[in-house]
Amino acid sequence: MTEPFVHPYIPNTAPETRAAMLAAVGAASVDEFYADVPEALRLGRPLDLPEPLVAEQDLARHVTALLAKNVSTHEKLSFLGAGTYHHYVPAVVDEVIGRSEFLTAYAGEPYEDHGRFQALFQYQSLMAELLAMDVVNVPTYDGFQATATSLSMAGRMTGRRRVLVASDVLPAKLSKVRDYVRVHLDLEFVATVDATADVAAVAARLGDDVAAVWVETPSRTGAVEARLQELADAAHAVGAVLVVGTDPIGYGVLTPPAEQGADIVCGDIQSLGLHQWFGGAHGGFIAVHDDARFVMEMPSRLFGLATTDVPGEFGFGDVAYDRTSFALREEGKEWVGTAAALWGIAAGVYLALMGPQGMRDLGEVLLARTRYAQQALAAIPGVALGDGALHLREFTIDLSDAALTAGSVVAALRAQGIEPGVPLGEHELLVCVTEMTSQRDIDRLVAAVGGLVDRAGLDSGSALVDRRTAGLDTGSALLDRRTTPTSQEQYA
Amino acid sequence: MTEPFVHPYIPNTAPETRAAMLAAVGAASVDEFYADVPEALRLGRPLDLPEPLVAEQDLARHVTALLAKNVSTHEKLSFLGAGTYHHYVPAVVDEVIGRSEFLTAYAGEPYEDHGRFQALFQYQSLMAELLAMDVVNVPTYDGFQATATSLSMAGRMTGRRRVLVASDVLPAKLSKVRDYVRVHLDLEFVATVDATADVAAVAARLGDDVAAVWVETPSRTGAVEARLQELADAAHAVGAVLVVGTDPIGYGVLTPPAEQGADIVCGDIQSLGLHQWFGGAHGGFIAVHDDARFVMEMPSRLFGLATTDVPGEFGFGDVAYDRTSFALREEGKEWVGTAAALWGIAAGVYLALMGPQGMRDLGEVLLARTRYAQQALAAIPGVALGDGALHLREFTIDLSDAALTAGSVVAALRAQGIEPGVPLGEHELLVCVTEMTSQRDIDRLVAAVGGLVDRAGLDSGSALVDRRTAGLDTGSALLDRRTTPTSQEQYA
Amino acid sequence: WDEPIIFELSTPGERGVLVTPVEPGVRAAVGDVVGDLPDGLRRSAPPALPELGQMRVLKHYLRLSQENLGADLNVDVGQGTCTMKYAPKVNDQLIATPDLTALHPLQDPDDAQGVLEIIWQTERMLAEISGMDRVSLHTQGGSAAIWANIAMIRAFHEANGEGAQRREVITTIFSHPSNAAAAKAAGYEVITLHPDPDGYPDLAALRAALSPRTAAIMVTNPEDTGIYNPAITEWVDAAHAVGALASYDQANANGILGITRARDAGFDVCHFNIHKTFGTPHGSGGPGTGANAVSEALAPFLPGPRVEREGDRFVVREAGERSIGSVGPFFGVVPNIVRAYAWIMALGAEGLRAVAETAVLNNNYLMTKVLEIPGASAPYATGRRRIEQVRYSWQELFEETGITSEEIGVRASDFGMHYWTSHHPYVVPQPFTLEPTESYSMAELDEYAAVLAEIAREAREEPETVRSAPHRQTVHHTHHDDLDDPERWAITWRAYRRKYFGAGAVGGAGSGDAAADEVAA
Amino acid sequence: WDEPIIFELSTPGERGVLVTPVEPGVRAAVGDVVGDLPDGLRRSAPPALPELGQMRVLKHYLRLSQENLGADLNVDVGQGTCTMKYAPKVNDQLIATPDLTALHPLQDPDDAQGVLEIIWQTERMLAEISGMDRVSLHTQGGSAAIWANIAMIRAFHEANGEGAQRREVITTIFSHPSNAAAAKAAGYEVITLHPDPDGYPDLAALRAALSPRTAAIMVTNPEDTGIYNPAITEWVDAAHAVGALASYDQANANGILGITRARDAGFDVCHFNIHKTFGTPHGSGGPGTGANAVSEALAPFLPGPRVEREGDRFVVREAGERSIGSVGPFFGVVPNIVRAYAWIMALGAEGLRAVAETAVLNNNYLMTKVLEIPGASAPYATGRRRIEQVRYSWQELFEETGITSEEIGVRASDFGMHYWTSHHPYVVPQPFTLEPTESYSMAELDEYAAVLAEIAREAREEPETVRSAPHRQTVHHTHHDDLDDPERWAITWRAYRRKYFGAGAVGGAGSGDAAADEVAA
Repeated sequence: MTEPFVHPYIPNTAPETRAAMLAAVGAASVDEFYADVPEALRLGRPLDLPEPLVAEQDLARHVTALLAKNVSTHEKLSFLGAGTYHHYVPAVVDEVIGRSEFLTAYAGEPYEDHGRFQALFQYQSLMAELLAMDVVNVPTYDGFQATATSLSMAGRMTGRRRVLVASDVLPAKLSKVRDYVRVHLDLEFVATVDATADVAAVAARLGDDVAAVWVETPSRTGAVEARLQELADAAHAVGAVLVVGTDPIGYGVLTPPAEQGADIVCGDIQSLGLHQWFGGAHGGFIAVHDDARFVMEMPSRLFGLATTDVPGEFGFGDVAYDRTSFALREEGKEWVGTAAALWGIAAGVYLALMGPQGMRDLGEVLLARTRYAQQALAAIPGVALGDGALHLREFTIDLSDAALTAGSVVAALRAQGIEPGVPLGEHELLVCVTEMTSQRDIDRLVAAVGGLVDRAGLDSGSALVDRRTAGLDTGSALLDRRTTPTSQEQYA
Repeated sequence: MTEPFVHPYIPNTAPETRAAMLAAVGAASVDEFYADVPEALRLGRPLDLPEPLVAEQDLARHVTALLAKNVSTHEKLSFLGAGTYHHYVPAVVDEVIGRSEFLTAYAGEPYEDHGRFQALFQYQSLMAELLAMDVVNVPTYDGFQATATSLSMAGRMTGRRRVLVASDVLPAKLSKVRDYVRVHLDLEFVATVDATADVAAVAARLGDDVAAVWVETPSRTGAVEARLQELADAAHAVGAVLVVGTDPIGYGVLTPPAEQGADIVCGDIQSLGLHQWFGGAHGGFIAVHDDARFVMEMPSRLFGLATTDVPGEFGFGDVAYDRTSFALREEGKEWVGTAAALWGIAAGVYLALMGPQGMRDLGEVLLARTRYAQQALAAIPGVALGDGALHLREFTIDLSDAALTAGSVVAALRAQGIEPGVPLGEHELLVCVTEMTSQRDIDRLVAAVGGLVDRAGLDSGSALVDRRTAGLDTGSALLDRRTTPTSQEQYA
Repeated sequence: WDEPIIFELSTPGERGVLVTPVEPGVRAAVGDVVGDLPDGLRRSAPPALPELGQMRVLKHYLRLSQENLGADLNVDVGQGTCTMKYAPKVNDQLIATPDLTALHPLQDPDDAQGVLEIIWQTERMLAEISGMDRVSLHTQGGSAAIWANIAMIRAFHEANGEGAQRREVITTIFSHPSNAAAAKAAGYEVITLHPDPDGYPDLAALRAALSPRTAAIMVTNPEDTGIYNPAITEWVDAAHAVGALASYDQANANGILGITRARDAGFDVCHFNIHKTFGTPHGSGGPGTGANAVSEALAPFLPGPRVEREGDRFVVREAGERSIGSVGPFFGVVPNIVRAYAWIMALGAEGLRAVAETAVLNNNYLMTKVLEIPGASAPYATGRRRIEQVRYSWQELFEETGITSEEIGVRASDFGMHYWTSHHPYVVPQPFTLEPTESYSMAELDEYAAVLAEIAREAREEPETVRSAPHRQTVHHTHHDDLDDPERWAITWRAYRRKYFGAGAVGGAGSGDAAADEVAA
Repeated sequence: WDEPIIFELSTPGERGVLVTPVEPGVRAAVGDVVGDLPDGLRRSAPPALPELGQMRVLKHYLRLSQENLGADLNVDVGQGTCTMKYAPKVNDQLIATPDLTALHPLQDPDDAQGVLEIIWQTERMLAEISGMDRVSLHTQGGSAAIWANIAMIRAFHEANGEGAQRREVITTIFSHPSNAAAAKAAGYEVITLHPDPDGYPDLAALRAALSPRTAAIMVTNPEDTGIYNPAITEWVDAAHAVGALASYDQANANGILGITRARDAGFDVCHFNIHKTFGTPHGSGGPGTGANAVSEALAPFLPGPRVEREGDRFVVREAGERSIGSVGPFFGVVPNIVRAYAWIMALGAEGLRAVAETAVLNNNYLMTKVLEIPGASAPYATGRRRIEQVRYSWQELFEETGITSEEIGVRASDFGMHYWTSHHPYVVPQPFTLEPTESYSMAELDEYAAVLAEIAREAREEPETVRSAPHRQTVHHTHHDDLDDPERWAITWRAYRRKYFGAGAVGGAGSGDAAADEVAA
């Protein structure tokens, strides 16, 4: 630190400049500017903060040393998913979003920020192709928010309160959605069968008071919903909206929900070119058909093409800006603010690099590796798959017959440098593979789990329990206390 | 790999495009383009190279894993210098030279590459202030080349062959310089006294056949030359040129050689904002006064200010372009080609960030830490400083009285995670400290060396040897066989 | 550059990046997984994404970047309320380590001690800065933090059995509109107060509006006018007197860091926009990060999961029974949290105070310069100092020349400067809001004021120059009328092609073919 | 932007970055080290470096960057002979790890196994690509590698006792000028051969020039005309017949990778420009990297230190007795070596061949397009294919319009394209050299050709537009006459101020004061 205090981030701490500026405004000291802050509210002492590291080299050494305490998935073999996924991020993606021009821009107008408008319009357009839908928003915060907003849109459009939740939903996502919509909507849970929607049960509970049917595909356990069109038809028959929460990663090979009747498709773009970032890099998309009834309910910004004074030139601007809370405050649809634009640019670059063939190849690798991991793990005596559905990227294994708890497997494998997955129940483990998980990596997991099973068998014999009921339910209750679908808090 | 072979780096491997282009030029296959390559010279088989990693994710995993085998100076405590130094690189430096516009440009003209011309003109200008000289080149390869060229310039200007080497020179640098100049110049070594020039001995050997006196400050051992002006006066008295090789890092506090009579000042810019890069990031500067006799002997490009059609506007261009080998081939001065421009831009950004006060503060830290390390190490019984000169950043310690070889100290301390320095002789160790080496780091080294000394004392008693002769000479011979100043290979 | 839309650059067969192949061993075990997909689940036509080589994608986006005006490039004082300050490059560099980018949030907490410590420490530092007891960094932006404020308030009243009774939220017109919008989204009726004639928040109006129906007051201070409410304690006390909570939108905290604190004025809950006040880059519109700071009474309602310290270790605890739950995935926008930590650590207490003091010095200096421009004015609180920003008006200039603030903003872009025009509601006529923060030098502020003065001169002497701007941008005057017409708006390339050329009405093949056509043409 | 010279932006007292303070413990031990400096060693006035806050430095250089045309941004086929290809971003990202940037070359080799393996492997791969036995990656650019070639040749002849006898080096006029320059610097007399009327290297001329005085032939193939010397084996044999060595400048290797190899034609030594052929970025003019590949006979003369493999470990060996020693510090330009390794590994044998084939396809395609432009021609070897580049001529256009190639090059910059004009010696009149490499798509080559066609049209129809270019650049037509006059050239800001304003004739204070004056003004 220098005396007087001069800091590289604050040029006008230079003493001569500070004096000149005070003179120019006719103030004796900066204290004058705080005339309106009552004396009683003045802090009157320095903030009690750690000693600063004003020299950049000292700051860098400190922060680097702190972060070096982490042990990342480069060093540990990870089969963790559950909302944040380890996909490869092409270098060009990081290069583009690291550009000062994108990284440090904010809310400029279409002229000086033409590049930002075009990049985000392209993001919308590229996502639209992947999803086969005509309207995609500038990203909102994350898939949680996108889903909460999508359901809210359905509520506003239909004027109804009931929402049928047809899939297994990530508990944290459910937590967010419920607290967000509970004033306006009532969530009702329809238990899944073999990990996907019980279409008959959903149909049975549909009525003209249902705002939306909410499907997640892949679901919390990675199960791909096979009967989306039937759900759509049933929902539409009573005027309800089919809201599909999804991860777009598979749509190079899988039929997009829009082609199976979905009205609103929403989810997260973290898989499309964003690092894991300890779960701190998510963006939410909401896609709808080009139907003003839907579009006008979207709270996010939508960038659109416009003509200019030069024939043939594309300009950009906000579509239906007056929808937004910028314009309407509490009369607007929810709100709009700083959200996740940079991640949208990243996802756009990702899709442009991947192209149709890249997304197809990726989808195939994911399906193949998922299936391979399922087969190899299920081949271990005492290990079974949690269900018979088609899975993409994630699936569960049931360890009941191996007399192993999911927690004990996690603890044992962590000691071997492996994060084998996320426990969902006492004996149920959610395993995730991506294109970053090679055959050799999977084989390593299988060998490690196999080793545990052998040892468990030796230690305890086999204490057989019903592997599909007790374990699962206990576990869910254990982990997701606040989100189990038993009590519907309602707001009077 | 895809079939047919399509690669992201080679757009026209797309089959349709390739076919269309062949059709457009009227060729049946690419083979036609090689009509002039005799059949006997065709390889006729695929190159025998490792299986490629065409998927970027596979390449990244492979290279990252290879580099992760390295254990860097972030993890080891390093007192290594000897030509490559561990200084802090401000983040803005890396940001600027990482910009695609600078990183991937090359040889554009002053219009479309205005930024490059200005950035390098500024580098020249910033270095010029630090060195207090009016002319600085666009960087050449490294300090080795800069020194070799500076001596060659002196030879061309004077038409003489003798060069008096008044300082201790880094062996590798001497190796380069000697092989480079030996056709035109004869190097004669004048032994140093207490690590700096023996001014009387140099003066005694001066004559009107001497092209240059070559001084290094800081020298190979980090000694700062205190009698530069006397050397300059003596050289100038016989019409010889004073060439000073230096590291510019200290000139925030030290008098620059130009103010002590130096005619050509040269050296390396690695210390100014470049990472260590395993010794792979060096750039050479040559600075002279604004005297056409000197300037016209410089082989490098020199960017200069020029007026434009707009009054008050600065343009840029090559000064005296027709000096260069681009224009004159073998009639030019040595040659010019791709050298180290990006590192010059980096050094310019570094100096702009540091400013006068930053360079002063840095110089002070370096002097203080050097002195502190010298004192603390010399306080260990049996450890002595190699000489009594003023040192900047590097100095030697003599371990003879501690009955330790430099090599054994290195081996022992490496096992403790410390690189204590570079052995110069059997008992002589070259130790380097920078602003990255904190007091605590130095104390750790001192404690470790002290521990070795204690143990050595216990193990062997004290086998005293003359600590300033035998050890030193043996060591030099050992390490620098090809560069000892005994035989002057001359070219007939 | 006049860079085409990326679909126009597509060439069949080109590849931008390749995916790792399925290993033969996997292939042998699983067979043709795509072919084996059940009917209806296998995509019939590939998505019509463009096909480009890697360098062309890079070049495209680099060129687009050069058509953008980042805060690093201009004197970005025109985005008032947005606190466009220097986001230090060292922080971007520090977070780029795989030790952070490749960390999964569900890894063993023992393998995440570094990031957990940073989250915990940042919360503690923000607690000290706000005077509050507990802090959460979960939210993803300022408005999301406002949402969390009202969600906690709602949960608090519900926990006290007053959920049904307290149905109103009071805010002011110069508080950020998200306070009103979030309260509405949470089910509240919103009462908006206008200032007194001097522009100060109207305490009498507040007292009139407060009642046992009030759930909370949600106010910004200083407001977007740069005016600090000197009666803020009385506002909070009045709210408390009727059993309401007081929520402080600290989006405009940049001028008061280390000067005064939310809790000291009695607030129960407040939030910071980390991406504004604490120096993280704005990312073309996010990700941001919000911090919610609360009193002990509200602590149980904070979002989860929480990072807690146990001895020398940091552990993760699921949120408690009364928590509002997850407001987003995991721990919040981690890259920004680490940046904010580094920013605070680079400055310390003395530095934060220098930030605040310099921000207000810069603002009052710029105000002096701007008010010297004929036609510019600063409504309200005439002659008084402002904190960190000022909402100005071009009303006088407009009356004289007919040139609007929006037109001046567009023209400013020709000088490499700009200001944003979103100042809804237009209470101040022809508004523009300048917030110079602490990051700009005196010379840069002079330069900005000189640009405005020059445009004001043009407005008088050559108004057509202003009206027909921009003149030096990639694009030209853009027709925004299409954008409000559902029949004509084009939110994606596929919609554009369908609506304007009838291509690819359903499915993906249409625009891909079209792109191919253009290349072939 | 019209960004000032950085000295003009200086404001006294501002700081860009701070240095770590001297610890109290160190201070107590050493006292005032600056004050204690001996007389004459303490600098009297601080260097007149500018004083700027960090963001202003950043902004300045970002703006300068935007005034630059990197290969990533344009269709960079105009820098013929320079092989401007795509330098993959992933390679820049991979080398940025502290595992490489923070590695010291004198660390324990056990702590450098990764980088040593990469150096060794890259040498082996280049040995296979060239057919040679041993490779060194020490040199810092193409010309440096040429220097190493001649230095090894010199050492070889000296070792054989023929140093005094062999005093001549033979090269061709279309080989890179550094072959002549480096030979001269090494003390040789240089004989330069001109091509036969068809532009092919003249074997008869070579035979006439060869003698026992010849140390080496140093030739490029294909030459800078893009013409491959079909008699290359005869050239090498003829050199060998008189005891001379044959040195192959492979700067133009991009079109023949995997097609034909240096050793197979009998060469003793060759070099590659790694930054050209192997995809490392050009860095605004370096750092480059050269590879020297030699036959077993020349291996002892390679520079040192050498990386060698012992079992599974990689070790460092000092160069042997006959080595030319160090040509630069340590192991060469390590960041580029790692990039080149990654580039080769991304492509493999099939990929390298695709590089070569596509480069020649692109070149012959572009030649077809260019030769359709009236006024453009490709001298020599009329009607024949070229390898990877073509030296064209605007002579016909010049005769018709008076517009020079240099003027056309400047005008091209207005279209975001350019070509460089250094084609000394001007054997081809009004030359321009285009080398499209493998990196550009057909559409981009069409675009480039269309720009040239448009300028040729302008040259005929509105020549003043071309003559007065540039029109769309930051700077305008620049007067280069000052730059050749020692009284007026200004190579640094301090020299400029001294010569034009008499400021700061000696020492540093002058321009600093001047900068301060400007800010105060």
